Amino acid sequence: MSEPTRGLTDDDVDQVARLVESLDRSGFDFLQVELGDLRITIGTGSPPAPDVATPPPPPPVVAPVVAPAAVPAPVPQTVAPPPPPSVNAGGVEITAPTMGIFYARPEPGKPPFVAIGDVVEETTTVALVEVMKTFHSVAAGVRGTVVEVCVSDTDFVEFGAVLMRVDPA
Amino acid sequence: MSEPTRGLTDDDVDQVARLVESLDRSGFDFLQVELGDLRITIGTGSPPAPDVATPPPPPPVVAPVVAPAAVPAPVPQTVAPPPPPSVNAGGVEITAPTMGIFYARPEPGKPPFVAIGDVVEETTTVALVEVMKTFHSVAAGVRGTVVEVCVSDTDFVEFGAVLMRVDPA
Amino acid sequence: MSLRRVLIANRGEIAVRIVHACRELGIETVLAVSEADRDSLGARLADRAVCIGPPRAPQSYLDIARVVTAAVATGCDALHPGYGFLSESAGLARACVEHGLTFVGPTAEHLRAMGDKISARRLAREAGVPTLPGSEQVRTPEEALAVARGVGLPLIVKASAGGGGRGMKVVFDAAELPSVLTTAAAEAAAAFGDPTLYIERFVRNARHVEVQVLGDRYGHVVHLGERDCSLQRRNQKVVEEAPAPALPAEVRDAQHAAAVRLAERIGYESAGTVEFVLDRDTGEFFFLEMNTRIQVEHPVTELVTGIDLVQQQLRVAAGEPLSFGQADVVHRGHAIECRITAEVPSENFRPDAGRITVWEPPGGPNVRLDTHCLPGYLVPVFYDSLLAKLAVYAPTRDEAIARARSALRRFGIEGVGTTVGFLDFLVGRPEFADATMTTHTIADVIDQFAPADAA
Amino acid sequence: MSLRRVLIANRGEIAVRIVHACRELGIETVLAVSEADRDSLGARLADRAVCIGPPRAPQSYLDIARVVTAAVATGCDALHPGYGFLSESAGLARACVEHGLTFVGPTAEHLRAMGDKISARRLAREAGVPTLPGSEQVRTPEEALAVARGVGLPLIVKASAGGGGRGMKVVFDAAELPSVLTTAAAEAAAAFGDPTLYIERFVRNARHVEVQVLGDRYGHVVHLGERDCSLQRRNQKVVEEAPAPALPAEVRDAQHAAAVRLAERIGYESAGTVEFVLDRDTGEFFFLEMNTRIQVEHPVTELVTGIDLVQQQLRVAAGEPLSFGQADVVHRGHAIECRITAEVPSENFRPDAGRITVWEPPGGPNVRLDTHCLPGYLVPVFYDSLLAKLAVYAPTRDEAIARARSALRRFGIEGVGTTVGFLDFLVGRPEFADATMTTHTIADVIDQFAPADAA
Repeated sequence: MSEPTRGLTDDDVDQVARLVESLDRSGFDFLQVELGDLRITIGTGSPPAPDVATPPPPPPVVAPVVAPAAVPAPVPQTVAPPPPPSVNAGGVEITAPTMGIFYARPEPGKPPFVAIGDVVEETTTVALVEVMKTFHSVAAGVRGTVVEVCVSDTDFVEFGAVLMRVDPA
Repeated sequence: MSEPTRGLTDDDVDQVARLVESLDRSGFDFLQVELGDLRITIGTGSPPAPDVATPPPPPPVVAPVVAPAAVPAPVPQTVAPPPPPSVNAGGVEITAPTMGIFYARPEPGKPPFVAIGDVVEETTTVALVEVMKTFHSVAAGVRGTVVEVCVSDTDFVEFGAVLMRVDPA
Repeated sequence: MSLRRVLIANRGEIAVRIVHACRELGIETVLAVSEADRDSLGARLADRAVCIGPPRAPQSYLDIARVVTAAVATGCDALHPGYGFLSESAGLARACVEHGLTFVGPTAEHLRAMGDKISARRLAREAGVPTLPGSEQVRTPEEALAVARGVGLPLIVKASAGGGGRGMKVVFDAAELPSVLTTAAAEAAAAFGDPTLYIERFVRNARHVEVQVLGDRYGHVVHLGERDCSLQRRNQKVVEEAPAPALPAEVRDAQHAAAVRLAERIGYESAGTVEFVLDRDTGEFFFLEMNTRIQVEHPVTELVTGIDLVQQQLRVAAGEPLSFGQADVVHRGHAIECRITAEVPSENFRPDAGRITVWEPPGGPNVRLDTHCLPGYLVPVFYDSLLAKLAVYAPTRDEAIARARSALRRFGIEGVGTTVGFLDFLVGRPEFADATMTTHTIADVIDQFAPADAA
Repeated sequence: MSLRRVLIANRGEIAVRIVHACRELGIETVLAVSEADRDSLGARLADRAVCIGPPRAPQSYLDIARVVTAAVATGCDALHPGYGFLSESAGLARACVEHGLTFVGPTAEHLRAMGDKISARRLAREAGVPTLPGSEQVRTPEEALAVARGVGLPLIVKASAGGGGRGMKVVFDAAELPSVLTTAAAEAAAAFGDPTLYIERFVRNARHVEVQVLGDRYGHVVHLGERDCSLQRRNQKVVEEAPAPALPAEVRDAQHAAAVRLAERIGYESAGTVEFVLDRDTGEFFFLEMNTRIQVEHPVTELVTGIDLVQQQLRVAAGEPLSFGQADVVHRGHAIECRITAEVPSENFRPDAGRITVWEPPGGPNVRLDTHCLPGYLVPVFYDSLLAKLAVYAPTRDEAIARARSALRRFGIEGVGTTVGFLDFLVGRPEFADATMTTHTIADVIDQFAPADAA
């Protein structure tokens, strides 16, 4: 997913995101930046005619906002359908299917559902998210190896927040 | 200006964002910047075709606003210092040293001070501008040939309005 | 002010309005946003925004569990529901209490009692407020026909769980009654989860006049005068004004007194509105329903009284007694509000969405704009089409009309279709100028509106 | 409205204010701009802007010939001078009449009579309005010493052509009088082209209270209540409010009556302000001067009366009689205005210029902002440093103070230094809270202001 020279770093993505926001605040339809071998195109509607050899622009990324929360006892009750996995710099993201309280473990004192380095299948439950005593189990949605857990146990997560990243098999 | 491979720095993004904002505040539809290997395009609607050798779009010109006015008899009274001549696409501009009523002739029925094709010296009086019975004579401020008279006799001209253009000798 | 941090469970202009009210009182704000509203003006103005779900309201703005969880998780001590969405949900008010949150509104019991329109009619009658001739719950065609004989025709069949103009059917011929009853019950069950119906006399030539009340938890109730909201399209208010023009003083006073009587009798707390229908042919007025929340049209009352209703809601919710009495309420001048929506009048008011490319509101003092729009704002497809409320104030009604029309004509909006030109047409109608408008005026004159003429 | 097109001979926030007033009345606007103001907000909002000269005011905003020529050449039928610049120029008013233009203000004779402060004192006395013990023109040190013996010390030497706090010197010791007289005359000659001086008693502990009047050409005069403008820095108003707090009813009534008496006696037309000094030690009040134009601080009066003063000026100038009488003026609530200037409090209020990079005004109803600033606006070096007038309304003075402070704290401005933090400090002072402020309060407390503490 990245060429020999260098990939998109976090900083690159931040910068692109800032450009996206800048364009979004403006009344314009598109923005193109070319700098050396870097070329960025952002826009509305159909993308501008690809000049010569333009790679597709990277999708803008919105980072999750995470905050601490109160800790009720987790009692799994319902199963949410797994969100469609999205590929990103750091692997495939597993995002919160609902806003709520993130639980890394099935019960206090038990080991977590998954840890970094664990191999998961699409249907592996990797966490729970609770909304007022209703628990949504989060399936990995992808096969691969967990490379990052982005949220701490019992954190409050917003809808769509990135919970984990998986290096797909 | 840039080494072979580099990403977008904070400064780069700041600069582009400023361009977006600047264009957004303006009345224009697009902006292109090319500098060495840097190329920036911002715009509305479909982006301009990436012509290889397009001359830059002509800068929009704000034409002086001209309106009819009452016509008192011109009686020269004072002499304004000639404004500094400024060079433009169409030659050196002679601008109004004051807002007022433009007179191309010393008196009604007399021939105009100058006509297209006339040769003028720095000190040649080319017109009068009247503000409530006070007349300011306008000196050419440049040697050359009058190529355009931009204002009609007895037009109201704003301060700084372009009155004539002179092809400098 | 004992409230420290308020979760705002709403969006659009009212979210912005509540943020301003809170900030002035030194209260922090957390705005619950759907994914579609992450970058909204309200989200930028609030101290914090939390994304509670996807764009569709049932999974975000209408989900009690998510809203309450967001409030608790972000350390809020209170929740303001705005209008619409969950604002009149007794379930939300109860959930707030259970989770130690102050609900900025009346009690769950008030919400329940007034949300059930049959119960509301009963309470009004008990408070000596005139109600329309009509029924309790109607179950069978036979019952309905018996009621029709007493009430007379035309009549109106209403869903008890409806309100705000929704779930109503007018019947002109008794023969239609059985079939109307069947479809109305089915629709009410589908829309509100409750098929219960009742019947009222239908007033042909009606004005909609409503009285703003404000109560605290210590039993004090004041009214802040009335509003006329007769200009409605399909039972939705379009133009509102305060005070109601050409209202005989005794009718005005009687309406104020009736509204206060009802609020006092039930110990009403927070801002509320008692709605009346005024029969133009007889001069009688009757209770319609009580809205137990801040109203969309509250700015006109604020403009003519100078009292900030949203701040009063917050103060009352914080347990403060009202700081003023009835005699302290000074009514001055006239205010008119126009609801600017993203609808295309020339295409039968089709809701429009898309990016607002030009947004140039009229300026000047005495022109108040409540909005969440900005140049470049993307109007989402998921919610109602209200873009802005343009409210003007002037010493007299004629001046207010002139000011409203001038402001509408100076309003530059491009990118989405809007009702600005239609509102100018409406406010310029002779029926409005001479204050003879009824709730069917818009339907009567709408064909005369030529959108092409609008600027 | 018989006026069709008005030339606005001013700039900044008041130009914007006048554009709004005209547009609401259906009057076209032409804004006369200097080269520095070509791209100003006023220029954008007006129907047309004409560049009348270079940035320096003597060749643009202060040039009667250019202003009148611009009005005639653009087909205007009237001219509004705003405040400052040529607003009180009898010469401009006369030139307008000569060129068939309606001057939006009083007659040249009113401007002349009140512009000459010795003449103004005389007119006030003749109208039975109390004036300070003092003199007619003082020519020699001997005359001045004789006056000093009658008036007592301290006294104040004033330029008859001055006004608005300019051209004044306080004398505490009679021995200083001769030299003060010499320098004051020289300074008056230099500043106003007229060395004429007069003497008045100096009030040590003074409040500045002024009464807004409005007259038409048919002899009707009403007052719109008073304003307190005691918070002044170097004789320039900084914070103004309406009504004046803690004023005994009989003093308030007497001031209103005196102002109306003076305006009626001279047949005053248009908006005007009669300024009084109120002696805190004795409770007496005395005439100071009459301002024959719209005042900077007019918004506070508009907020508490609901009357648009600039529109009233235009109506009166168009020959309309006042549409309301004294009994129709309803005073409600309290308003406070803070003048936000581009000055650096920590550097002895050095005026600042440059580009405003961040401009985020506080929002919400009851917060009125009169301004010509926008994000990206370049504050020119050529004019006064007023950026915006932040005016708030609330039912009570305490609430207005809280609202003003909240609004100031929410005001985000970057790029130039401003007085926002200083204003918050001032409005938060106990002298202001308990309404014991005098015209020397700012001087007394300014050292306690720590700019670093300001947000």
